[in-house]
Amino acid sequence: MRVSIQQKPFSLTNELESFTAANTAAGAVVSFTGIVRSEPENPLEYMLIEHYPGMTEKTIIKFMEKAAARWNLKDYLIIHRFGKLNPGENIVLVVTSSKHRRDAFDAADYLMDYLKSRAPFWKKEVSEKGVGWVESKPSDEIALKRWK
Amino acid sequence: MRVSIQQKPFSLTNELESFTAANTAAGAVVSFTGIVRSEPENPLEYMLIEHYPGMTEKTIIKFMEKAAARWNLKDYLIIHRFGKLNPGENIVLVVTSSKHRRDAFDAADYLMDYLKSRAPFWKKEVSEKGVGWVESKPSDEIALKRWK
Amino acid sequence: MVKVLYFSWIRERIGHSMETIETDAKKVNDLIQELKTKGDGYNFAFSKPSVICVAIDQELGDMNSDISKANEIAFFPPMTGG
Amino acid sequence: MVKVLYFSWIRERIGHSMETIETDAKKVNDLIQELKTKGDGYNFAFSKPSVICVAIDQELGDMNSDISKANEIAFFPPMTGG
Repeated sequence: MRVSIQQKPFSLTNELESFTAANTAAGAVVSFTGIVRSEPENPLEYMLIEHYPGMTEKTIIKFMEKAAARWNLKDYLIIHRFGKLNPGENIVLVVTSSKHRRDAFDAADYLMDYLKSRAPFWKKEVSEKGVGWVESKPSDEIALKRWK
Repeated sequence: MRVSIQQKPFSLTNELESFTAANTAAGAVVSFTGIVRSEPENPLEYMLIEHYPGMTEKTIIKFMEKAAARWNLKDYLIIHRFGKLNPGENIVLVVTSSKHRRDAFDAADYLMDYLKSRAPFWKKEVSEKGVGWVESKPSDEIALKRWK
Repeated sequence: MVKVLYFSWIRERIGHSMETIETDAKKVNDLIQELKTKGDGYNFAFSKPSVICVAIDQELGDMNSDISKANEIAFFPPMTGG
Repeated sequence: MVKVLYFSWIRERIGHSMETIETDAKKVNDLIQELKTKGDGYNFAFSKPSVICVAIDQELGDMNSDISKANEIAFFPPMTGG
């Protein structure tokens, strides 16, 4: 049950290795990894992620507590990076484990929806065409409604 | 885009490592791992998984094609084991990658629902209390209805 | 001549996993009735038709599926993969 | 005395990320009106209230939230994490 808001890169496989080593009794493990994308039509140089220290951790712990109250989870892990990230680097990792696959899937899905639009992170993209803040998408607000 | 029906154990982290190395352009990677559980109230000695060689591969490839037609996927991987498995060993791995998280989540979820009740595998549990075939659950049939 | 396969507890009740039989059955259900005359194990295996699944040439079918051109028919309980 | 934080393009338009101000504003909206008098950067930053989010002591609030007991108020555009 770990939350890490960090600047330094993380390895999906190392994180999953320690997670699964600590979760031998779970029947189902779901992981979501978000990666910095670069579109061929507008190659990204890098991404800058700003966040609100203090509120970020608080908010994420609140989502986790809600997830733990709603689903039967054995364990969960959230890592979210900030700072400068290059294309191909991992931004976010959510891992959930449960006795049953439905709980593990839904909790990971829920946590990602909340991280997307309710955790205080802001992404800025730097590409050849210019510099711009990523705009929030209406589809992300619609996604949140599924959990009401 | 790989399907492997195999007797030998696999490492979640090794599989994910090669998968993500080949998928640097995807924004979202979802993995599901199913693990042999042992309940404290009835400790499992081992599990035996029987399958229908030929039909298994054919069926899984059909699900994958359906998933690829329905969602915008960059890549996917399915590993399912058969034979004798000890508690804590991995049974199944589904990994999907996409530009967007919704597609990756839904495709992995869909593939797992189909593997559970439409791929020709049968599980037998051997515990101190006896030997028994795992029964299919009505909840798994209900889960399938979500994808109609 | 058709190849008939059995899996899981159907295989265990019948006592073997595969056989080749001569049949004029047109539908899955006809074949099951024929098989049931072959002995107690078969009778026991097919005693609850509602829990019997069938694949014809490796495609899922049902009790009314046509088997007159089938090469391979498999009987098994509901699948429990994943 | 209240600490006011700015993030993302709101921070960029205002030109700094934090300041401590003296205010009698009771509601978030009153504070925004006050801030808008502080210069062009502020005016530009708060020109579209519909895209401004606010947190009072690190909890999400809205334009009508009470800030009379707040220690820390943060303004930012919709979040884009994950």
